Amino acid sequence: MTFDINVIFSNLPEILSGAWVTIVIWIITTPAAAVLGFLVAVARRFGGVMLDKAFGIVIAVLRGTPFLIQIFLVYYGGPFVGLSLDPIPAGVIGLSIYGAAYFSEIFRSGFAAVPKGHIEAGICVGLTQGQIIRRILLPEMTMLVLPPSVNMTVILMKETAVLSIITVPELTATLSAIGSQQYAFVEALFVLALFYWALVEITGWLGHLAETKLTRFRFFNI
Amino acid sequence: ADTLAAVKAAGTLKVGTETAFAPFDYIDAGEHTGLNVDLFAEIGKELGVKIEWVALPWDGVFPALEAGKFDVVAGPATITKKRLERYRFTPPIAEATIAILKKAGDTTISKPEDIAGKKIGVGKATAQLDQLKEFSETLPTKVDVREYPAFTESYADLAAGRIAGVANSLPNIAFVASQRKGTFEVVLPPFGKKSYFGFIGLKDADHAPLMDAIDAAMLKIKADGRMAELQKKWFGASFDTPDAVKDPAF
Amino acid sequence: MASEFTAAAPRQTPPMSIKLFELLLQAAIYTVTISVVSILIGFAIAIVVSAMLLSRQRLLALQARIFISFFRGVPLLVQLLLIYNLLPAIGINVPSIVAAIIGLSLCTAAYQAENLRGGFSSVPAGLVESAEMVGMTPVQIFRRIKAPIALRLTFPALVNEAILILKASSLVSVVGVIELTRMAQDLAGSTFLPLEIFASAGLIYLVINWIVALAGGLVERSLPGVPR
Amino acid sequence: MSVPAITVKNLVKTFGGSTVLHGIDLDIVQGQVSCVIGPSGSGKSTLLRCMAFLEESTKGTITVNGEVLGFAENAKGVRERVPAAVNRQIRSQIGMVFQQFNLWPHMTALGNVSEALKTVHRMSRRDAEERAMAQLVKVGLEGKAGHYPSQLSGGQQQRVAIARALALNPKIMLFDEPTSSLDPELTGEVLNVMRDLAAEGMTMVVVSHEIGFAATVGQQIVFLDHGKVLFTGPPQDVFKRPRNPRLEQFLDTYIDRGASMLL
Amino acid sequence: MSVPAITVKNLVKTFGGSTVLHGIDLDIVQGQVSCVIGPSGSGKSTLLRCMAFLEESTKGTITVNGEVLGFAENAKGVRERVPAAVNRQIRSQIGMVFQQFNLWPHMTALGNVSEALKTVHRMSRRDAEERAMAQLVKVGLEGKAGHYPSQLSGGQQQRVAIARALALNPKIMLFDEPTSSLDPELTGEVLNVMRDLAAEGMTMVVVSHEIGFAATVGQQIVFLDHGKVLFTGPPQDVFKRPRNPRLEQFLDTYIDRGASMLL
Ligand SMILES: Nc1ncnc2c1ncn2[C@@H]1O[C@H](COP(=O)(O)OP(=O)(O)OP(=O)(O)O)[C@@H](O)[C@H]1O
Ligand SMILES: Nc1ncnc2c1ncn2[C@@H]1O[C@H](COP(=O)(O)OP(=O)(O)OP(=O)(O)O)[C@@H](O)[C@H]1O
Ligand SMILES: [Mg+2]
Ligand SMILES: [Mg+2]
Repeated sequence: MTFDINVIFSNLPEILSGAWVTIVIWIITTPAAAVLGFLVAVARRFGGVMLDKAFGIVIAVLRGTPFLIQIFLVYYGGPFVGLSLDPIPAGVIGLSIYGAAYFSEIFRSGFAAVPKGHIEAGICVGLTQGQIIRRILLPEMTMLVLPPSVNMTVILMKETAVLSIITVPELTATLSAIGSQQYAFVEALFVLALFYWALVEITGWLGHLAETKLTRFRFFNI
Repeated sequence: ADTLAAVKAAGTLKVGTETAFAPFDYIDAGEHTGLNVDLFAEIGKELGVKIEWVALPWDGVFPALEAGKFDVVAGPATITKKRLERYRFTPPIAEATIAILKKAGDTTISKPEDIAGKKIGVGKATAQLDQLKEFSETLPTKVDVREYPAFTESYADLAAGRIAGVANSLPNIAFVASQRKGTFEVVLPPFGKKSYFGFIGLKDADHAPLMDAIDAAMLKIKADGRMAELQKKWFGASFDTPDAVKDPAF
Repeated sequence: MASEFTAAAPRQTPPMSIKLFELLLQAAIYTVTISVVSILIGFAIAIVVSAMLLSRQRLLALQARIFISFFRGVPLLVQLLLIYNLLPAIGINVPSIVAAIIGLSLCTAAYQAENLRGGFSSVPAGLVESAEMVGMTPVQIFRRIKAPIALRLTFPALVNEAILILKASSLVSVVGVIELTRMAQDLAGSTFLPLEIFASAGLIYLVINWIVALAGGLVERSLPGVPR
Repeated sequence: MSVPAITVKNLVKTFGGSTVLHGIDLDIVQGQVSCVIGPSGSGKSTLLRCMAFLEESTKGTITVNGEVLGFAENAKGVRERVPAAVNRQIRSQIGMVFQQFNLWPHMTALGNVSEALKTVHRMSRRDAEERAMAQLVKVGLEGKAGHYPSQLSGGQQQRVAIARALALNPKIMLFDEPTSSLDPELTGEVLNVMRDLAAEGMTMVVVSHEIGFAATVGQQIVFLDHGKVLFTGPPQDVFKRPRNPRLEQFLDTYIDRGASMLL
Repeated sequence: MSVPAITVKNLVKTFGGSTVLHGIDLDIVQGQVSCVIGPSGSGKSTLLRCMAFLEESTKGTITVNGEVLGFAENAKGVRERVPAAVNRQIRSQIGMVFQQFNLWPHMTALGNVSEALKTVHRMSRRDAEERAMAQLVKVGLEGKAGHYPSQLSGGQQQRVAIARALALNPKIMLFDEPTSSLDPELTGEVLNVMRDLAAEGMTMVVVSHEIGFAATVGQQIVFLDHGKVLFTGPPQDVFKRPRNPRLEQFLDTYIDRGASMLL
């Protein structure tokens, strides 16, 4: 098998700039998606039946179709209806909304897991809805919600690769360009795997750290 | 081991390809078709073997070639200097010289030089990109080059009006224009240095006899006029191609 | 020569829409089959892996961590290429569709195992103690007490992952399976109608996933309530 | 009997078909301790939870200090939801101790008690914790302030729950079996605390199985059976002249046991 | 006094630095009812949980019917973990009712009671449910068999927990405040059930705050305070001639309250 490590070194500047774009988009997108998803989950839980149903449909559409197709339609179809966005803003906004749909479901499961009595206790001492969410629901559901959230963070990182289709010069695009220019496909995939693996490991490690920090208490009963 | 012997023994030549490269290789109404299919059918006859197609996305083609999932890659790809360093190319099967695709009825572009200062789309990391850039240098105002992950997206953006044209090899865009008559038009003539499409194989000793045999078969097909016939069928015209490209322009 | 090109290639206009949509639907059968099988196998693996993760035996937990590190960390595309291209090198020849299922199952198992771990850790200790006291074996406790509760707690996240895998199955074209996305790309590459074709493919994905989400919702509501 | 702090009118509560409260009418007098007794499953907790609007009633109204809580009902029986802000305002006068305590597992004992002082009453962290600590001292838990609920014994959890409710100085307190997990000593202490509160004019509703406790501390006894009020009156009436046969039967076992103590 | 069913020897339990049980020595006699009383936080639940090896002791041994449970300890104090299978076998003779009930929320009352019969005792579904139903009838819950724990009142939950433990016919029962949420009537009934069990020779350890209850049903009273056993003996000795000043003080409030009942 042809494996020429020099291909990587001779293209290092491009690879690094691609990696940088990937990381920046990912780091903006994930928190945005999480916050947006959280707000949607709150709206669905506390905002009445109509809001719940409406968001249910939006989420079904966002989750139901591949991000590739969504971003393709928005970016290339957008101009036909007068919506012309630049690649990176389009990518960041699109990916945040897409991720929010998944995050909202994760938070929904978290809300449902907190014993009703704990919320009632909050109501009885006069906490407002916002305070109950912030001070009781969020911390209590941490253990349940963190692992899937880390999963989602990882998935969003990998979804950034899709943005190459709207000409965002992120890492996957850069590497596949190097691959097809010099036909160094194997080397390109190797770097790609290594890079994503490293980022995922760091994410997973941060997730564990957060877990041990945030879930020191024990559930003593339901 | 000698791959040619293995292929002959098995009676099948496995060919890897991507089926999204019309008119060379594509799915028409569910049928795998294109120049590649016809040409390899002839090559198979010459070698006395059957052809077995393995369709993969382009990302997967070369890892699979290296892993021995098939013997040769149909593609085709533009023969370039860098690619020759890693892989071996067959004799050219068509010209890959570049031309412009524009929106139908766009009167601002009537010859290649008119793209000066305009936004022109091209596939990222393609041989066509290099050609377009070189051509752009010769113009009074440079071309605003937009790179796309694949040509499909650039056509979509041309239709969406984000760009004024797409630069790609003439056989490809001629086919695009013929398929979407009211939408696209080809700007003639082609420009830039001549380049050629070829099929791809491995360089190692094991594959040398096989590649030599394929080369010989293709030259025979070319010599007796079958190649020109196929080119006419698929491109509407035949090309004058060299027997081998040892020193490409790019 | 040049002028001939505009009139060139008089390919018959394909019997468009209907035929194309049919092709997409046929490809969608692969998408559904491969995904559903992978999700089921992956889920079974995930339960074992998540149990290992929470095991008090360090070695088991470590093995599970490595499993997750690899199958969650390395892009699915690369995993598939490895399975498809490297397994034959060590003498195991797998057909495309099997390679696709192996790849997807292992990948989803890694994600699902993490989801389930969160669920298992959220099962109140007292419920396990009361199960121990009635004499259940660890396996019985796992099957009858921990798993149903964890499943109920993590269900929405599990459905999320199932839907993600359905979509990630588009990557299996890299091992030679022509599923929905690949078919859409092929058709877009020959008809040059990418917007229309991708929109149709999107619609098919939407319908499939809608069914998954609806089924998920039904199951979720039918699970006996855990939270008080 | 003076102004009622809570008026329950024709309260009906059904859970998916089965009726748990069958039209309860009840006045909780301002500044008095009312004890609700009755067999298990008779609807005591449900009644208390309706009084705090934790449970939506099916019919009837609850009035707290003259204001309608939860659902208003006109003469024709048409119900209308009271605005959430009003409910919150009314509820801020009510404190509640739950049968299952419902402590927040992610906060220490001190955190549980000081939480509302900080977030609702906007006290500084320092002040809130000082006041919370004072409450914990009152229930004998100064040594356990830093423990999480999972690290506390049953009785300690119950006392944290009591401290949490009392720290807010509510005008009305609803206790659901506040001494179920307490030993006799502590029960006595809690009883003293409640006596003091009563003397200060706090209105209290106490669900209790301990009839002795009810008799000592209560000024009004409410006997609930199968979702109906079978008796209301001062404790003397309950114990001296039980007239309701069901109540008599209910108390019999108790008197048996009380006697057995002296064996 | 005959064979001890459970022998506790020099049991020490610390939770991260603070010692909760300071070297407990105790014999639970076969076929007797032993009542553990003591103030909140004195270590009663912890002692019970150690007896069932739900809590790993820090030092000392627990012997059940002659077999060592949890950790064996040699003369030099070196401890060794007993194989899990052995522990499980020993534990299968012990039933436990938890202070917090610990009912499984995803199973109905009937499911909770029949679960172990099906999975552990390998009874057919039909037989298991029949037997479970019989137990539910005994605790007066035939009408609630299909309810989930979240749909049960506190006392109903507690009764399900009792039924769940008794359905398995254990040789030894550990009760942690089995009547805390029960009204006097039910307390009387549970007491009767326990009397019957005692008559059939079941060994029982009961943690209870209800001294009257302890006195009536118990043949041995264990008074725990601050993690130490301050008194063991028959109930007569406790109530007739209290000699330990701490015990006397502990009981005082109770007697006060008992008296107040008669007001
Ligand atoms: N969510 C529910 N669904 C169905 N039935 C319920 C629900 N909650 C309570 N019940 C029923 O309502 C009745 C009254 O319950 P409640 O908790 O008010 O009783 P209680 O008087 O407090 O009893 P205890 O003294 O045992 O706590 C019980 O029979 C219970 O089974
Ligand atoms: N996990 C833990 N970490 C630290 N301290 C603990 C833990 N569990 C229990 N304790 C402490 O051990 C002591 C004894 O607790 P235990 O539950 O045995 O008391 P108890 O006698 O059952 O009291 P109650 O009658 O209130 O139930 C308590 O002071 C409690 O705070
Ligand atoms: Mg109750
Ligand atoms: Mg206890």
